Amino acid sequence: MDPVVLFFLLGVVAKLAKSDLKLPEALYETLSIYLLLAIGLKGGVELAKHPILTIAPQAFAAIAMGATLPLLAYPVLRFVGKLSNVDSAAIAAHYGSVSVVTFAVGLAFVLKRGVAYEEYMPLFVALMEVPGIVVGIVLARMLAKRELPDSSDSPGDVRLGGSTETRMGASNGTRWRMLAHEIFLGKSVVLLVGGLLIGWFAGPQGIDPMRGLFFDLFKGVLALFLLEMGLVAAGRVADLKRAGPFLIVFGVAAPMAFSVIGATVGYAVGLSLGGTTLLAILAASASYIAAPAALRIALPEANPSLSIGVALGITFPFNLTFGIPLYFEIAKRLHA
Amino acid sequence: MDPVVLFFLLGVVAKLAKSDLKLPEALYETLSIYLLLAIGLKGGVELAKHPILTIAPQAFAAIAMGATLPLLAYPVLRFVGKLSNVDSAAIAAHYGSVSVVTFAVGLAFVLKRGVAYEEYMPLFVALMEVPGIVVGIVLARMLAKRELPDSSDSPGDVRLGGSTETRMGASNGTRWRMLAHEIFLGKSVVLLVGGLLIGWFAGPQGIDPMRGLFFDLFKGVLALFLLEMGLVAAGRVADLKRAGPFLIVFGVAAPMAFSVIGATVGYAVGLSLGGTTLLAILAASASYIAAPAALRIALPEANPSLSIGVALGITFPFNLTFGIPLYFEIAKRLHA
Amino acid sequence: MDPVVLFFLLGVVAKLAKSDLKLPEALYETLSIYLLLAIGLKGGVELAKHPILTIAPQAFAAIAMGATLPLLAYPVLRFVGKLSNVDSAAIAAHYGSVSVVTFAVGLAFVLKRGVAYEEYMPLFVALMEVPGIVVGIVLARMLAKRELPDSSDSPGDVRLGGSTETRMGASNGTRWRMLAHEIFLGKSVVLLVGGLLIGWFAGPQGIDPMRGLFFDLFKGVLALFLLEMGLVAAGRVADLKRAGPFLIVFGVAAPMAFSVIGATVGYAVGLSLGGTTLLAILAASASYIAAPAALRIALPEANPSLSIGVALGITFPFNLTFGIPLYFEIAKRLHA
Amino acid sequence: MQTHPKKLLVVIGESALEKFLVRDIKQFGALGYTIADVRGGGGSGEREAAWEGDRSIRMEVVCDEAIADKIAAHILATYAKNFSLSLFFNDVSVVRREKF
Amino acid sequence: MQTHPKKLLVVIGESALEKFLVRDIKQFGALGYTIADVRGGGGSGEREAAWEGDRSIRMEVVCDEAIADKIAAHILATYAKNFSLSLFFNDVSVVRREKF
Amino acid sequence: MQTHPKKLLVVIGESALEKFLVRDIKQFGALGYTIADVRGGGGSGEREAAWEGDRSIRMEVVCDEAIADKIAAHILATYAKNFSLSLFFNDVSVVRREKF
Ligand SMILES: Nc1ncnc2c1ncn2[C@@H]1O[C@H](COP(=O)(O)O)[C@@H](O)[C@H]1O
Ligand SMILES: Nc1ncnc2c1ncn2[C@@H]1O[C@H](COP(=O)(O)O)[C@@H](O)[C@H]1O
Ligand SMILES: Nc1ncnc2c1ncn2[C@@H]1O[C@H](COP(=O)(O)O)[C@@H](O)[C@H]1O
Ligand code: NA
Ligand code: NA
Ligand code: NA
Repeated sequence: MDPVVLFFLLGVVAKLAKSDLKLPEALYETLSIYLLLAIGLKGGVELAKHPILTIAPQAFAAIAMGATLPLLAYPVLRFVGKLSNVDSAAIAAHYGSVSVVTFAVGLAFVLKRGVAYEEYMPLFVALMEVPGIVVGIVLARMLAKRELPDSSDSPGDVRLGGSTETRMGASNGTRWRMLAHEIFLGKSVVLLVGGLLIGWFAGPQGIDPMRGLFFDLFKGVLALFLLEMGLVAAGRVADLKRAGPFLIVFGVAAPMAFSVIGATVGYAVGLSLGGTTLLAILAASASYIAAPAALRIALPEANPSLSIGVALGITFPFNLTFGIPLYFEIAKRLHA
Repeated sequence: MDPVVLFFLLGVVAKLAKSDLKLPEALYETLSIYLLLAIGLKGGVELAKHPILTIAPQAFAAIAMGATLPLLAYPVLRFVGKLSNVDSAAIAAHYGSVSVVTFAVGLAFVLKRGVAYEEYMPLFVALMEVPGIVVGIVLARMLAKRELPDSSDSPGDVRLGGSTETRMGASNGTRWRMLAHEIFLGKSVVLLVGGLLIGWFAGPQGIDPMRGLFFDLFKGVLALFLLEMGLVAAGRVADLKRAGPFLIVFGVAAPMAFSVIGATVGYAVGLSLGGTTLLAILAASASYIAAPAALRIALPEANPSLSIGVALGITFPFNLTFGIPLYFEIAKRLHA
Repeated sequence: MDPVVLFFLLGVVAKLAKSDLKLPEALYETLSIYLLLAIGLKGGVELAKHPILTIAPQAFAAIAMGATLPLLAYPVLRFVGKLSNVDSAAIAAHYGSVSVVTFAVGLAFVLKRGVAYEEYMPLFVALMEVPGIVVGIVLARMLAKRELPDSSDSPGDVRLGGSTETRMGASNGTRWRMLAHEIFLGKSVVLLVGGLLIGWFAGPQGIDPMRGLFFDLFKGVLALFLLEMGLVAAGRVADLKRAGPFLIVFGVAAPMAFSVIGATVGYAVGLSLGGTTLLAILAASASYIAAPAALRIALPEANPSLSIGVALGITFPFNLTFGIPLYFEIAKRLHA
Repeated sequence: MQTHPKKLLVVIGESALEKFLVRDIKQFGALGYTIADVRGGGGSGEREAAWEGDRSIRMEVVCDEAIADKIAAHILATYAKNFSLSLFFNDVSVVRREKF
Repeated sequence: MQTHPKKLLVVIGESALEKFLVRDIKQFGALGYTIADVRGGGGSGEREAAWEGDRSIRMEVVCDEAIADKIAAHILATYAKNFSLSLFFNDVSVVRREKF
Repeated sequence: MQTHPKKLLVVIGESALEKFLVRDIKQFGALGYTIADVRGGGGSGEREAAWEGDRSIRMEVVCDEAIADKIAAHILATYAKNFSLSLFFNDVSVVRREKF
């Protein structure tokens, strides 16, 4: 297990033992801004070295996969888990999107083992943040229609905010615009994409004088952030107890299943062993920055403690500890 | 263009696109504390290597220039721009003082090109922060007298807070003391001068164990701070639209004119090509930390959105993008 | 004097001159979290290299010393200083515990002189945080009994919160549990011990990728933190003026006396010159993070401005400037 | 001092609501607002401000009673079902009545 | 708008008290609370929030008058002697009375 | 519980005013104050606390009506023209009347 994971455990233990340890909010925000920017820069610098044409089909596959995963998760949540339509869609959206920090820990894992990987992989983080969220929302709205046949709207008309015109105080058109805004201009997408573009324009030499901050400190900052995530994740356990055993099982089974899909897609589009592992990790990870923020606005009827509870309380720690080495094994089998 | 400027652009674009991206206040403050201290330390370490007697005349010239620039700016603002007496004086004060971050970007520019410069230049940043502000305030007060001939005060008596004894709830003597306090004990002067003195006393070997923080991270921290400044500067554009075209032109013309003065003075007092460029940059830059804070107290009648709007919304981005390379060219001509 | 101390002086001067300089609260917290974790990690990494059996007797001696020092301090405070029972006990507890930052400055001192030391010394910081505090509290409670013979409690029954059942709104049993919680799960113990364990498990290679953050920046972060401590310490001077000359003398005499004890114990248990110096420093230092937090809950009747005033306003600066070199001399005599 | 009665409406809720609340109170004619970052607890559990989704804000609006009523009704109808949210009214008096 | 009178109890004090105050108000039956970090000054001097021991919080509890009274009495009896602490009451009105 | 009526004066304005306001309220005889960092908007535009000049504070003073009136009059006369500033009064009741 990578030592950064020990910081996560420290956070979990401290929280469960009801320690007063608390990281200041501003530090939490600073660390997450740093990680997003640094990952973006790292990918951007590498992007400069590769022809876009090689990357394009891989990128397309990653986007398509992000958009497909929620479609697989939804029926399980809805019909096996008996969750409501919106809750199923919201959780599906989290799993369609990705966790930047899980990716970062995966990167550390791959680097430590000296496994070669496509160094532009951070690009895929940026690309896979959004599609899953959008699909989850559309799913919720389309299927809500079917469940409310008495609604005056035409069935094909996907609407945000459900049947009330004034939901969130805005008409439907405005709602979609607000949502697009929330998703594409949210902190994480702006910083990831911004970092990518800056890294791309500036290139390795341009970024070099900044590596003291953005690259040399990366692992330490990741450790600190995981300490904080441990505190937060342990605080979500109570939510999960209330939610019952299904979600707990889902939180372990879904990433395992999705990692197989991710690894298969990665292998199919020609990624190296490291790249395949990382794509498996992305598929297996569940968003807890971009998705919660967007869904709170887009699907306010969804209970955030369910989606965050399972994504942060189960899947995140599972991926950190058992998942990542497992996905590496899966990738190895494929590449064997 | 230096890649740090790309961070500024990212901030501007994010703000104009109404992204939710926001750096926590505590981070903004931390970054500015860091930059001030680091620049001070850098200068102080170098100061230890040079005889004070060589530097003294150059330092005197820098102070004199800082005190003179507002006298040039004021009539333009007052009679061409038709701004009020206090607004003219307040804006003039901003341009008499200097921008630490513009200097830092200039330093990066000079370093990148491998141009030699007087490494004690940060001393001049500290020296030039204050004089322009003081002259601006005195100007406002002296000329306010002339415009209010019915005032009971003797004409030569420069008063703070105008004609009301209770302005800001203090007598005139107290006001001057408060103001001196605000200017000389403001955050930026204390950190710059404190850093200089510590660097000077400790010398290169003393500071060496701290270079991991104060020197190696410098460029990265500057990049992050510029991201924040981009967000802030873009937020000032609305103020400027209200202020009309004169200030926009002033925000570009003044730094260009002042850079010529700065470069000429630098050349005259025997600075190297890099030093001349940096003095031109200091002359061209407008303060947005020390000056706004001091003037809010000293000239509360001045509209801060005008002075900050032009300094941060026009001059700062202009200097970052076109100004610095231009001033380098000017310095090169002089040294040719 | 180590240059980091100059940052402390800058803070003191800035505060006494009533400068507006203020570090954001979140930065203060971040820096202290960093220092605690980094010191823990440093010690843990070294711990991995040494057999526990060598260290055990030394560790036991350090704990015993931490528990004994308050017993020496209390009678002086109570009978010479004429302070109340709780105030005497509270101050004694601060001096029984240790100051992490004083230790860090001592470490820098020892490293700078290239003096060998037991690199697992940070372990002793963690071990010595708690015993002094516990002894101080027990002292206050036991001796309070004697002074209140009319109390209905049996004399041997040490009670928290004095004679009122509802003090701090909890029964005595609950109070002890709350207190144990406050002491053992307070921020500083959790981070120090957590860092130690992580460093120990991960070992040097495991921590290596994080040294950019936790080790290379250490000295610079310490400098920044000392700047903040200077601001805080100077703000405590007013408290001390009110408290009178006894405490001021105590604040200098106690660390000198305790350093002799610390050095003697260190020498006796076979520590090297550096280790002896560091143990003397630990003995001489007074806690101002863990102790104040725990005592505010455990001995709310104690006046915190006395204990913090003397610990932070007198002993801390004394140790930083004159104490540490003096304790080094003492250690040298012993090892001569 | 000559003062004028106004209503103070205090809304405490998830910080995700901030921009919607600001937009809403302006739409209903309030002339200003003040927001502080807070933490707390209530019917929907503890909100400790430990991470993004766990933050709360406290918004204060001084305005005419009629406007305060409309704002409160709108907020309750629009957000109360799906968001952690509390609100209450208070009687205050102001000097410069035209400002509020 | 149909509203119901409630009491708002505001407690300002050392942040070391936070967890005790939260525990207490729940024990006395209050259903929620809101806390902000503040600085200030009063009978026990200036508290500038410069470091741990110097921080203050402002806690707000909306509840029935009887509960507010009991909480206030308890807080004054338990903490006021040894801690920097102020409290005051305010009359507020709420819409959803069952929430408070 | 035996309580005593007092006035609560709330002043919201630019944080550059903080030290002046603290000095003023003491001069007029108030015995304490509490300050929180806030953001907001009003007649002089949005103040988002994004940088130094853009920060606002909310100051709360509990005191006798006469003192509150004097403070308010002074603040309005001294700062209101040139600074972003709002203030309002509220009726509160306190237990320990001598503290305020
Ligand atoms: N009785 C109350 N007094 C003060 N604040 C409250 C109260 N109830 C709820 N709140 C605040 O309003 C937020 C949302 O309330 P709720 O939806 O009831 O959880 C809580 O997180 C508290 O900050
Ligand atoms: N008159 C007052 N008005 C507003 N806040 C006060 C007042 N008195 C005290 N406070 C606040 O309550 C805290 C503790 O009060 P004290 O114990 O009197 O020092 C202070 O630090 C202030 O934040
Ligand atoms: N009606 C209002 N309700 C609550 N706060 C207000 C109101 N008007 C102004 N404020 C606050 O007072 C500050 C200064 O007001 P102004 O000078 O009107 O811009 C604003 O930035 C707000 O924080
Ligand atoms: Na995923
Ligand atoms: Na200038
Ligand atoms: Na000690």
